[in-house]
Amino acid sequence: MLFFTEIVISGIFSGLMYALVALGFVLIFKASGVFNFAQGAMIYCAALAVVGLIDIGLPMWLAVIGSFVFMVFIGFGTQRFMLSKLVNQPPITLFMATIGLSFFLDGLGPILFGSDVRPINLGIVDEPIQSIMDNTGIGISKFDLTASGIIILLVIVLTLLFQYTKIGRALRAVADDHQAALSIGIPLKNIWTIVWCIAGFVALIAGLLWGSRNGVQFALSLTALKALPVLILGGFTSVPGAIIGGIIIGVSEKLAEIYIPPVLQDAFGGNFGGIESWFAYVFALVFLLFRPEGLFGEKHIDRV
Amino acid sequence: MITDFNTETFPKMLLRHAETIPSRMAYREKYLGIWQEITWAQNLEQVRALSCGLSNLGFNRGMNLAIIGDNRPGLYQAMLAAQCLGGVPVPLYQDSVATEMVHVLNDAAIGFVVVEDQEQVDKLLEIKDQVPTLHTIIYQDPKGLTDYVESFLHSTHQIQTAGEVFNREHTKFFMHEVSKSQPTDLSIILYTSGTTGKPKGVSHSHQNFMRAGKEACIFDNLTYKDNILAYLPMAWVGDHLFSYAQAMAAGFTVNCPESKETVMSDLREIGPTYYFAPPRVFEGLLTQVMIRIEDAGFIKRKLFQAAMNCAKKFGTQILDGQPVNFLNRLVYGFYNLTIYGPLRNVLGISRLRVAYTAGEAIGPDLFRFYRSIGINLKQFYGQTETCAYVCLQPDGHVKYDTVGPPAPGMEIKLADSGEVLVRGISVMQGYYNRPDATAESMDDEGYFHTGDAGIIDHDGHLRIIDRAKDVGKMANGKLFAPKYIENKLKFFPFIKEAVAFGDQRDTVTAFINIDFEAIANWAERRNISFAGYIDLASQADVYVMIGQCIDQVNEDLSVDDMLSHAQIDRFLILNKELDPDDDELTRTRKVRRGFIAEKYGVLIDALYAGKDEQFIEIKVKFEDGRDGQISGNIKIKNAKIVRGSPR
Amino acid sequence: MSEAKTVLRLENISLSFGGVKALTNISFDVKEHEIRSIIGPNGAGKSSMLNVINGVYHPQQGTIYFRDKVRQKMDPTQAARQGIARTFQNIALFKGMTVLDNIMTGRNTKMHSNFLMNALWWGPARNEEILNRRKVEEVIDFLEIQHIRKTPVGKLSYGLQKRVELARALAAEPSLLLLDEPMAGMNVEEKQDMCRFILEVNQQYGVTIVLIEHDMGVVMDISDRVVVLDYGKKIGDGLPADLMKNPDVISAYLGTNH
Amino acid sequence: MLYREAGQYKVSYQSDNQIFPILQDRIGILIILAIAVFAIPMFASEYMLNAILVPFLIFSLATLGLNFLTGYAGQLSLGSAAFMAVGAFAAYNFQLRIEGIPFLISFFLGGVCAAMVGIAFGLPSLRIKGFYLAVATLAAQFFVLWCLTKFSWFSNNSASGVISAQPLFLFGFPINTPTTKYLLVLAIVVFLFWIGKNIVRSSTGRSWMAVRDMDVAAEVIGIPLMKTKLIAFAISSFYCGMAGVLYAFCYLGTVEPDGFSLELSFKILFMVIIGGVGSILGNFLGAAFILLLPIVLDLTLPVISQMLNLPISGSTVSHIQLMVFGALIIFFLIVEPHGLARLWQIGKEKLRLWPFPH
Repeated sequence: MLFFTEIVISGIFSGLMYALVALGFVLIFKASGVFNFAQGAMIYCAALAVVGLIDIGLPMWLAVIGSFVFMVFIGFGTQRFMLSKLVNQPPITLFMATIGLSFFLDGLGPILFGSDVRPINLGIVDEPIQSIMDNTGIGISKFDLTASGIIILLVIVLTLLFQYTKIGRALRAVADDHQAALSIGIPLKNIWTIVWCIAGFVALIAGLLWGSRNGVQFALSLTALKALPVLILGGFTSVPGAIIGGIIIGVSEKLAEIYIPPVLQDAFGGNFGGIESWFAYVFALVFLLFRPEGLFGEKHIDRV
Repeated sequence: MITDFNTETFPKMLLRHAETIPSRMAYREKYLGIWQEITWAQNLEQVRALSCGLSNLGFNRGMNLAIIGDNRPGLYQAMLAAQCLGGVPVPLYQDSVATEMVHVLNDAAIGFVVVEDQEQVDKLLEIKDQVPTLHTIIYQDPKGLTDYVESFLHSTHQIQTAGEVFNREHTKFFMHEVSKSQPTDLSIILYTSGTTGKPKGVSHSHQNFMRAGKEACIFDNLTYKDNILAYLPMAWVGDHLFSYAQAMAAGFTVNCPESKETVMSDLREIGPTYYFAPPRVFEGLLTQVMIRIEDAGFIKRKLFQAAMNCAKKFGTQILDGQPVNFLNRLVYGFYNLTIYGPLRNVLGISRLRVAYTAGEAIGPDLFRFYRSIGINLKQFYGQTETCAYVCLQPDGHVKYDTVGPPAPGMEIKLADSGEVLVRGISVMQGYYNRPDATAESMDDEGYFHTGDAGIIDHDGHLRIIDRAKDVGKMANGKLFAPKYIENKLKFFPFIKEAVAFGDQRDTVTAFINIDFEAIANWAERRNISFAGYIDLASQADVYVMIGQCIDQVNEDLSVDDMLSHAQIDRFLILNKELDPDDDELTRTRKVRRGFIAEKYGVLIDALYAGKDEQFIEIKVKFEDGRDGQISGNIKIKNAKIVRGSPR
Repeated sequence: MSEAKTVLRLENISLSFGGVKALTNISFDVKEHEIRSIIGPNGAGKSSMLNVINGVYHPQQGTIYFRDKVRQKMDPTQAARQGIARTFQNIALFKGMTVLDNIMTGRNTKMHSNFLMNALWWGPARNEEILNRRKVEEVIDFLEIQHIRKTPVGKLSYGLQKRVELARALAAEPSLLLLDEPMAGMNVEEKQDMCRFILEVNQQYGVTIVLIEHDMGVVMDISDRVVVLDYGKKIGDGLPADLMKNPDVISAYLGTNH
Repeated sequence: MLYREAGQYKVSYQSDNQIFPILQDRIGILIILAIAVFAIPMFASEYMLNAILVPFLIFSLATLGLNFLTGYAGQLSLGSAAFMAVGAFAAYNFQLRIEGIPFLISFFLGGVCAAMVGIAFGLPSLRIKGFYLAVATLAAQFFVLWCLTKFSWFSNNSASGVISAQPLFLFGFPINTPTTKYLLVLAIVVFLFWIGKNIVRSSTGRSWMAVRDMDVAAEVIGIPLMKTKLIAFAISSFYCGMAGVLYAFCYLGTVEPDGFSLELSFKILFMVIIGGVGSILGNFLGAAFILLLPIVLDLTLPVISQMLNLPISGSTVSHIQLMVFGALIIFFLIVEPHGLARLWQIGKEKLRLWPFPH
């Protein structure tokens, strides 16, 4: 039982990490309807930028700022050279374009900041918190806790930003209806650029956390794909959806990893580890069969 | 060789082809997206069925069968069927409105009509009670006719099925009828649009057209292997000679386009080896070419121009087999590979062996263009009364300003008035029901008076200058040939029609009709903005440009000792296109000078009164048949008279 | 008309999208061989009506009798197989294909060779292809669009596209044809042609037609009976002439800009 | 300019429907085939055959597979490589476990297995569209590879699922030299392309395009969406499967599941995009382009770096490749969404209308 709880908790934590990545997708999708496949690559780049800048002797805080600037550049570049040239294209085309973008970034990052694996040290140790350990016997990593703290904080900040700032309102207007937004004089292009920058920022945070957890390496770019099933559960447009979807995926994945292999082993013999590599996707796939519109998305009727 | 044609008639020709070249194609029609083919053998069967069916309905020897519709194998077969029964087909212009048909139908006492489709049927129903003799209408295409209840309506299909039955019961009947046909029997009545008065029926015997056809085929050695595209009105003598008489004579394949819109692409698909088109078609084609090339890239344009210059220099010589040095031949060969060849191909005329043009005179530049890119384009001369067979330009001896020497079996001479007189195998039997008119135009030596004024040059080529009756005298008694001037004007791509006046006057003046497409394009390239035809026609720049054309014509005239005195003094540009629907042109687009002179009297007066502007109101008929009015001020300008030194 | 038998009968049909009522218990019938028009101001639910008839939308209430059989919940494909074809208000051609291919798709319900035969271009498959091509060519000939046969539909004028769409519908040899504003945005000439075609389809081939059209002149000319909708409710039904007198109709429809 | 079409009229629907209606095209294709069958085996070097031509043909096939699904039926998939893997491993097992089965048959069965897996993962496409579907296909990508790695039965208990293809004999004649392998691949690929062309020009292909262009309209005119999409998935996966089989048996010889990574799937997707969505010819162009680009880069980059005398490591080269790929995709999507095939088509039109521009 205790073991189970521990798994669940760790599941929640990793789920929050996924959610963080998913958040980046959601922001961009909400505002511009672009499904940004490159989010993972952006995380990778952001993290690389940080370590790269540290390597050349900058202090952490400066490196982070530098990295953010870099992400802003990418945001502008994407808007200026890619999206602005693809307006009124079918979404699938934009999607494929972002695949191209992710390749571009996966190449660009290492060239600028070196490709060898390096850790990020946030100065938070990854060890269980004694007090809890003593009382309940459940090991909760300080790192995980702080990380989740940061994530939740970020979510709250973003929500507030969306709710109460001028930009936020503009963003929501755009998300609801592009034409309408245009008609009331909201400059879409700028909005989109801003969104990309915010997404870049989220990516940066994610990069820092993931990076300091398992070191900055190309794998980041792929692991980030896990955010996709999360999105399918949570729906592409809802921030809370992203969080909840993330947690569901995280937990179920961990549980599957623990409880399925033994079963298979008994059945076929041999080692059946590494279920995480696919579980999330298959889970999402099955889920889709029953609820195509996701947990929170609403059904839409196509008019004829 | 020629002699044994005397025994020939079209029905017998049909039998011969069905026997000698049964599996060659007689007809090819684009229908339902593919070219449906009819072999000579099938042709015989279908014609037999049709004629049996017709005689079933009571059509027999001596009757006339009206035929109305676009060029369709079925309609050509109807002609044959009628002839097999000893009847006479009478093709009508399919685009003429119902009321125009009444006269012809009555004049030829038509009882049976074969039409293409609903459109024609509706016309006939509209006028049926004005044509008492009319009692049977047979249609090819049942589309839209299924709920027509009239008892006198039959589909070709019904007729043919009935005919097959009849044929099975009376196996001898058909052959017997055919064997009765004599070369001297009437084979066709073609109604001349006639520049004045009601159309007259020109009746020809089998041997008239048969011989004309044969001789023409031999002249250009056409065989059953050749292909022609039949797209001009069946009622027009040209089509009857080319697509019927010659096709029957040589047994070559007649290809019928899918619809009006597709003629050009169908032309390209078929790639005929033998082709006829009136000058305006060639003109339109050339204009298109030039416009399309305008949009081409710089290099391509330059290449094209270079190619055209080369063609101008050597093209015609090479075509006429005159000596051209090797290097130039090489250059020409190169362009032939890169420009002429592709161009001919894209236009669909790459497989042409012979192409003819006639009707109105063709511009030398236009004529040269086609010959210089390797198309053996030639002119002939003839009219309905002569099966369109009087003069032919022989290969290698093509002069631009003549229509060539008399064709085999024909002789010509000039009357003192300069009128061209014709005698020979193709001269008609007479005007149908019009002995008076016949007497007028045929003298007792058997010469037909063409009504054209011409000159025969030193090596026997005929050169037409005008309609004889239009050749007038100017106040100073000198010769005035309006048509000649008008043609010179029309040779400019910008001028579509022109009417010259000067008879009994001391100066020559002209109406000009601009070619909207060409000038619109010209204007756009100089970004001159305009609102439409009327506006464009009144533009100052357009006047200037047309003025230059006219000066050019005067230039040419000035060197011609016969005509140098008849230069254009003043001109104006009409604000409306001359139009057959307004009776200003004939259906074959000949100018009705008298009618125009009347209708636009005020303008003529203004021209000679020396005014430089004149208001006028004109009645017009719109495409949808409604009447309307155009009114406006028309500017009048002076032209340069060249006091050139007559050679 | 009266003795002609009923092809389609709708009884108190109601349709709503997430609370928004598009149609409120509408009933009317369509008889064999007639031209039945549905008119009404924009947003009156005309198109929804058609969508209900050919199964794109499923009404929450009401029953549909097609050829005297109560129709269960069905999808458009089944409707097509039962001989219901239609055109759309804003053209729904397949932009990536030529005119010919577009019309060929209309024959789909008539083509039965499976993809394996197609793959090998086997006898039956090829013959079927040719057979149906011929049918399609007849439609092309009927609608006089030979000259654009091989043109990609994207390149065509609006009027021609409408005509091609009609062609695609006709290719299916339907017994019931639903036309959603077939003349919208056409010039006089094109309209005349379209009218001619519709009438011929109706008279020559005895196809029953349900027509939505804004041009009152056309509607009054060619339709046998007319239904008038307004805000998803039926406010009139009968012969064109009678409707002209109906006050509701006049106020709701004829009174307004049309 | 080379085209001379006047006089090429069609008297039957067959001749109007044929794959190459224009005479000059028919001649051209015959010449190309002649070169491929006779000239190349005679003159091409071993490297040329092994490292360029064979993979080129194989990838063209895989690309065609994905093109059916994405280009013709409009369903995006990121799992092509997985289906290749299924094909390869299935064929391997048929060879392994069925005594004396002709390899062509096990090849075919390999494709069939891929098709069945394809259908399974295609099912969601009935309810979801666009990138939802793309994500769903990722499931196939990861799940299939995992199964192949973990269930050692598939790889006959070899470590980490590596399999080495059995030697091939055609009527007792061994297919082991580069030339024979090339000819085998060529034969299969040409045949399958012929089949493919037939499918897309038949009612099946038209239904696909109809669904792609406007699924609602397609449904209304009686095209069953489910059937159409599933057939698309089946055929698409079959082609990818066949490509996988050849990849294993005629190209690498030894393969492991991880060889069919997401990378590979993307590579194929890129071939489709750059070659031309919804085109048959495009698959060859795309495959050639994507295969040759790295080779060109490998050759040119060092030279360039020398000239600019800034040294670049091997890893940098590969990273530059990534960037170039990415940039190219974006470039094509912006400038010519229909890829090289469209460029070729435009050029051809110009030739047909020469000397006119349009």
